[in-house]
Amino acid sequence: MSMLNVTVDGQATQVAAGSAILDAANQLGIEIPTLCYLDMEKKFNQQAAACRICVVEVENRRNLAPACATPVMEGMIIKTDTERVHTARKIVVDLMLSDHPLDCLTCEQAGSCVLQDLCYQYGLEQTTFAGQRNDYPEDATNKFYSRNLNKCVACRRCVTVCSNFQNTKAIGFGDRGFNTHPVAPFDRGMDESTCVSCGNCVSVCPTGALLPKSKEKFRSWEISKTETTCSYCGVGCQMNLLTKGNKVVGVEPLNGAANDGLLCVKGKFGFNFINHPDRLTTPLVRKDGQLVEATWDEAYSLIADKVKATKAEFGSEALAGLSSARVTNEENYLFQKMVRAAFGTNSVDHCARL
Amino acid sequence: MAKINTIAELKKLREDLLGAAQAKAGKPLVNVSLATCSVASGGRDVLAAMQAEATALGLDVEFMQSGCMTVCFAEPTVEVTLPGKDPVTFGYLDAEKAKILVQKYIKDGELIDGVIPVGYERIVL
Amino acid sequence: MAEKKQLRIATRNSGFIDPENIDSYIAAGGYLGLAKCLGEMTPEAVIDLMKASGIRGRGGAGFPTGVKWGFAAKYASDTKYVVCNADEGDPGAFMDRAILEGDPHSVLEAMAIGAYAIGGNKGTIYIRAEYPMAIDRLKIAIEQAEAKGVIGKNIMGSDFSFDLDIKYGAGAFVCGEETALINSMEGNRGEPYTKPPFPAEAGYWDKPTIVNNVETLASIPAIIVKGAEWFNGIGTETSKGTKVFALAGKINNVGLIEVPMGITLQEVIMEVGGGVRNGKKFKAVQTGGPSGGALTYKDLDVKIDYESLVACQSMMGSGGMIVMDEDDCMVAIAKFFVEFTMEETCGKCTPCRIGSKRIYEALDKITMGQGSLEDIEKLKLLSVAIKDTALCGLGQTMPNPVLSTMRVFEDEYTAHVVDKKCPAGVCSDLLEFIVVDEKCVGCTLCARVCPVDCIGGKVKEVHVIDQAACIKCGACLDKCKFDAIIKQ
Amino acid sequence: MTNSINELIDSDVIFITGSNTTESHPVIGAKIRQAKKKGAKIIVAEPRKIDMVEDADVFLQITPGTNIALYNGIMSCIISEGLEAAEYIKERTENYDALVATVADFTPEVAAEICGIDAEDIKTAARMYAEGAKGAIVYCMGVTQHSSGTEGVMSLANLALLCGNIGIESGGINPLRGQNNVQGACDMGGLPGTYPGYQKVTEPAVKEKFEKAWGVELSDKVGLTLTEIVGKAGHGEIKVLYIMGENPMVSDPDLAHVEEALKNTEFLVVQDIFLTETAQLADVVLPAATFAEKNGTFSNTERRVQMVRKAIEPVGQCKPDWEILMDLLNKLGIEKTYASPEEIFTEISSVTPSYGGITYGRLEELGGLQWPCPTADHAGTKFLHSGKCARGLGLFKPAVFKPSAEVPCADFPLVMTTGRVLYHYHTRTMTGKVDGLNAMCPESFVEINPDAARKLSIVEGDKVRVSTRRGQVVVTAKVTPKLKENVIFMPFHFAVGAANTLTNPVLDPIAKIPEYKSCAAKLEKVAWDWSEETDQIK
Repeated sequence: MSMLNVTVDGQATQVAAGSAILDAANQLGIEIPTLCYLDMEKKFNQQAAACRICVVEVENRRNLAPACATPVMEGMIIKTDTERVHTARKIVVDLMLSDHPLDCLTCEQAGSCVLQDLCYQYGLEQTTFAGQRNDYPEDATNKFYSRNLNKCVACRRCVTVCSNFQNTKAIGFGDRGFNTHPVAPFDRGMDESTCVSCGNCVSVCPTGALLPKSKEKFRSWEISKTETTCSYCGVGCQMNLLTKGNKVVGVEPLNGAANDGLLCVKGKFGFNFINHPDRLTTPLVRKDGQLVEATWDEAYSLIADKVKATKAEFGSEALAGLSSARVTNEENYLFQKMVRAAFGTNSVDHCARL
Repeated sequence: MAKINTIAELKKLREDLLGAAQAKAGKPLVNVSLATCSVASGGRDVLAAMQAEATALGLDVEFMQSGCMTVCFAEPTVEVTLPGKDPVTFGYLDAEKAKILVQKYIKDGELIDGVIPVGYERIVL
Repeated sequence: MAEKKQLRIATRNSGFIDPENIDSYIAAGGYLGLAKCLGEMTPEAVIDLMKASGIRGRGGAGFPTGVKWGFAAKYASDTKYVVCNADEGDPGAFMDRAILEGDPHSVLEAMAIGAYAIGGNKGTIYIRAEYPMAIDRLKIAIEQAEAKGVIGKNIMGSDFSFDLDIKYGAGAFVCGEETALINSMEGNRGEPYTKPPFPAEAGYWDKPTIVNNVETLASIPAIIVKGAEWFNGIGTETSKGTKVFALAGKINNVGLIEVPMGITLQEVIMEVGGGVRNGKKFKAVQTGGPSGGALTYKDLDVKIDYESLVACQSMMGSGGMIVMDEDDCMVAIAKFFVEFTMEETCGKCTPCRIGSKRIYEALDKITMGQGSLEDIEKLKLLSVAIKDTALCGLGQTMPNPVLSTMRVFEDEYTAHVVDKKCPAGVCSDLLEFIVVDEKCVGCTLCARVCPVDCIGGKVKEVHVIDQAACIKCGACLDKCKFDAIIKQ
Repeated sequence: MTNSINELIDSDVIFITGSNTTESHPVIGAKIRQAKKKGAKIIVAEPRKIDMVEDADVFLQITPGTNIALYNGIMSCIISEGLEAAEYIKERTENYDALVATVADFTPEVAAEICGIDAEDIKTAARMYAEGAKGAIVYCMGVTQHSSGTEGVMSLANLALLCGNIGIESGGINPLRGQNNVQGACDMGGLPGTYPGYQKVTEPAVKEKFEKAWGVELSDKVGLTLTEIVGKAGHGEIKVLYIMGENPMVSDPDLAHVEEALKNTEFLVVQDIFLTETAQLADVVLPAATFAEKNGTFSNTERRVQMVRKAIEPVGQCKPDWEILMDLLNKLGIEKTYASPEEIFTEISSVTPSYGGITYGRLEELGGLQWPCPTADHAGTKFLHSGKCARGLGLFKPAVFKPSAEVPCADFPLVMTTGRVLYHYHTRTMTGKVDGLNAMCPESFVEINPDAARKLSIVEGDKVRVSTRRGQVVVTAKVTPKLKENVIFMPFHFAVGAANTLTNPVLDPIAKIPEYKSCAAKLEKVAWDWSEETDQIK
């Protein structure tokens, strides 16, 4: 791959041809703010380049260039930290803020809202462009997430992920000009669209416009994140479990090798079973036909005694075990080890066939 | 419509067409501007009126329609070429004035009001 | 119009030939350009000729056409497209429509030439559906051209084939932007995407595509036939050939003109255009459409070419020229044009979507007398930022009406915010209708027409207008027979 | 999968058969659609007009149970038109002549007749698959869950070999594993005939290795399969049955029989996270931790081993399954203890060659590794059989079409098939506890073609009784043109209105997979009040 020489803020570097200015800056550890930029897009020229927060100065270019979607060229001289850039970015944030409610105190997204971060970065407590604001009714017709377009900054990430990656194409953009906003067909509720509730739009939304319908109230800074593998189908999607205290309160996709930032409805929203009140919490043993609570020791002894007795009386082939396609490799390993080594039989199977 | 199969045929066709036009040059040619704007301002009425008047007067006039003559301020406009004379463009017409145009200029060569001076040079290929 | 200031190249046939008869076009030298290309020139030679002619895109941006073709020729592809941009959207501009209605074959011929030059064989005309007559005549032209074999398979016995179709736009201004146009042609929402890659590399259906404006195309057969040097000899150093303008507004000779580049504004307005209507004083002319800018009475000596117009905060655009006289308020004019772009922006990028709204709101505030000097400063800052950050040409030029009017008429802005007056007497919120005591005879006519009954006074006594209640409708002014009511 | 999920995006042609990908493996469905966008051709062979059909260039709406006829028809067309990869066949395969002989009679016309489709469509599909330079086959339970399931898979392998698609990037045959760690459960020896890493229990050297590693004597006799275990439990031959994280009371065929069997088991231990239908029959129930409450690894459908990490403490007295199993092993005299799953994994790597080079350290660093990964410096295997097949030459194993064990008859005139819905997962142990998912799909149903419905006076939402030779259930009718007139479909997730009350327990003789995907059924409209008796009917 051919390499190109570029200079960013006075630092010379080499980047691969086909890289965007943003890549060159990142390579040098120079931070450029982004909002609409979707790192799922493998081709930079598919970026929406709509928010214009990542604009930078490029020598000999008339206007500012979006760093996320402008390919580097040989000898390009880029400046990311000039008065002109700073002013332009601040005005862009200011404009976004001018069509956005100032309800950060109660907004679920507070703390993980890109617009909020940008306002902080550029020192905007409130907009200097007071004017008309869009006013849309909230759409709560989807069972898993709600949509509040008043908080939408029209970055298009939701539409891009739905159309280019999930490929459900449930949403697009409606209206023009100041009223441009994401819509389900005919601007009806999400429930009347082809939406499959994968929630990938929710995951990529930079503001509080798309929020999971959560049972738990939490602020983003109360959350711990744990990288793990989804426990539903065999795709092996990588995701973060969001936990507050000892409760799983949300899921966000990761760029795993198999899922590349996507999840499905079950992976994204199907986590409430974990802390469900119906969970088994103690061992149960059957006494007089009824299952009653018992201690681990009781349960273990009962099983061990029965296994030993049966083995002694009927031989190992009277014992069998069904392992599980649901538990870990380590557990499957121990299970078959138990059946083979302790029960003494190879009668171990699981539901691979079902 | 016969297909043009070679470049030579195209050139030949052009010669033939120019010849045919030459042959028609013996009678008055009326070119009525009929673009959207001309039609909107009454160009079709003007054409109809002129055709009717020419028929009524028993004049042998060749009519053609063309597109925009670019003088919107004077629509409807008509360009009249009398045999042996330079074309003259008349503007600000209506059905009534069009009749007069036939009666006076086409029949008798007598200019009427509304002549649009030619303010351009035109490239001819 | 004593002198012949106009030179008709793009409009050479419009008004002279029968657009519904291909023979009429052929008699006027039609398809000779294509024949010359096919018979005597390699595709490279055609591109070289185009480059040498110096012709630049007439749709607005002024990109050299030959260079654009050269790019598209460079990329290897099984399919390449020639697209005719007939999505004329500037209010008051209609030169494309005139050409399509008066000389459709010249566009078809040029598209075939373009396809030959870039190594393509498909063409599409993207035309707004609001042009039914142009569409009809294009359809007839395509039908006849196919029947004659000047488009289609193996044109005039050569190896070159070229097919054409028509796609209809729904009248979105932004679809005149080439990437938005391509999106629209593909059935997507008509909004631009970021360049590069340019359409010449990956355009319509991701294939190399050249998008040329109607007027550009209409000039091309003439350039081919008459040669690069002939065309190159017309115009200025950087801007060659002629430009068609649509004169509109307060000018005597409303209509299309085609003038050589480099002509002065003075010549266009006063000579070709016949001067300002009703003997009023010329104040400014909006060029470049709603996102262009105003050239003013101070710019009368400016030579019209691409660079000079940009230097005046305006642009060539597609060629609309809207003339304003002393009765026009420049703030109101800027507001009018910004309102248009505000309505027409696709809403994709932040600066254009929200910025246009905020500019409009600020201008509206100023015209209502509620603005401050600070607002004017903010307006400037915002305008500059939008030009710097917007995604496409529409957004980048949208603040031009503000910046260009401020350039010369900042005093008018100041008058609106400081004196709360509209010097041109246009902004109704800043007007007062006043009875001139000396002239009023107390006829009561004004009081009787006043829709809000805010004029008091007895018969034969001087009347008085209650300013607090007046809605500035002007009915009293029109009614008064004694010129006793004035607005100021 | 022989290949990796993301390789699909660069395939030229993807043949999807027996997989409702967008509902069962939604993210892979999305990837296939990305491939479509990049220009891949899509062929879908399915009894139902599933969502993926929208993206299909060819849709072959076959009757359930006719897969092999279709594949043979496709191969016959490819061979007769000379579209096979002759060079590849010569160099990398054997037994080709047998394949040619077997499929010779199976012209597209013959196949079309059996499958209930148009012969021209078979030809189009055949050409499309053969002409794509990189052709991937994606399949799922729609292929395997038949009495001839193994032959169905072999038949697909024949097709892939025929066109040189094994051992190339973006090609291959790619079964989509239904459960998060079904791959791992197999890899780890959760099978009666193999130790971890598919090492045969009958192999003396293997047995010796494990005896040494575990310090006990082991059996060299292949054990019983799940269906056999359940069968023997019912007859009292299995006295102690230990079930971990499975719910055969919903998932197994012929549920009435399963229930009887489990009730007959003398001592039943169930280890699960909820009191499932199966756990309710147990003598001892052990509360296990969910995936969020423990560490470990899962192996996904593309053989990628990835980390599972503990996010919260186990609720109540729950324990991770590995802890429970370790405790029991200790109680049963296997003294070894493990401080963490990582220590177990180290033991796994030491006895499992294909996992030999995988460590927690590498997984943390790389995010995942695809086995085979025999050594610590091995980068893992993106696609299998590169250069040559694992066994040397790719073996053509021709398969002859056999009808399903049960075909429609006068009493049971319809073909019933089963499958998943997007909003549920297996026996709903987890998804049944999520309100939104339940709201999207609250109850069992049967899909029926509009013409068939009209003849039976059934309208959308009617309660209908579905019966087979095994039993009957009353469920809600969904009238949909997705199905052909003689086919009905039921989701298998529900315990109430359970599809598996009806399914045929007949097994594929080789893989012992029940024939879930095809049995003969009957449909009747029932009066509304029957709905209350659904449970009793079950």
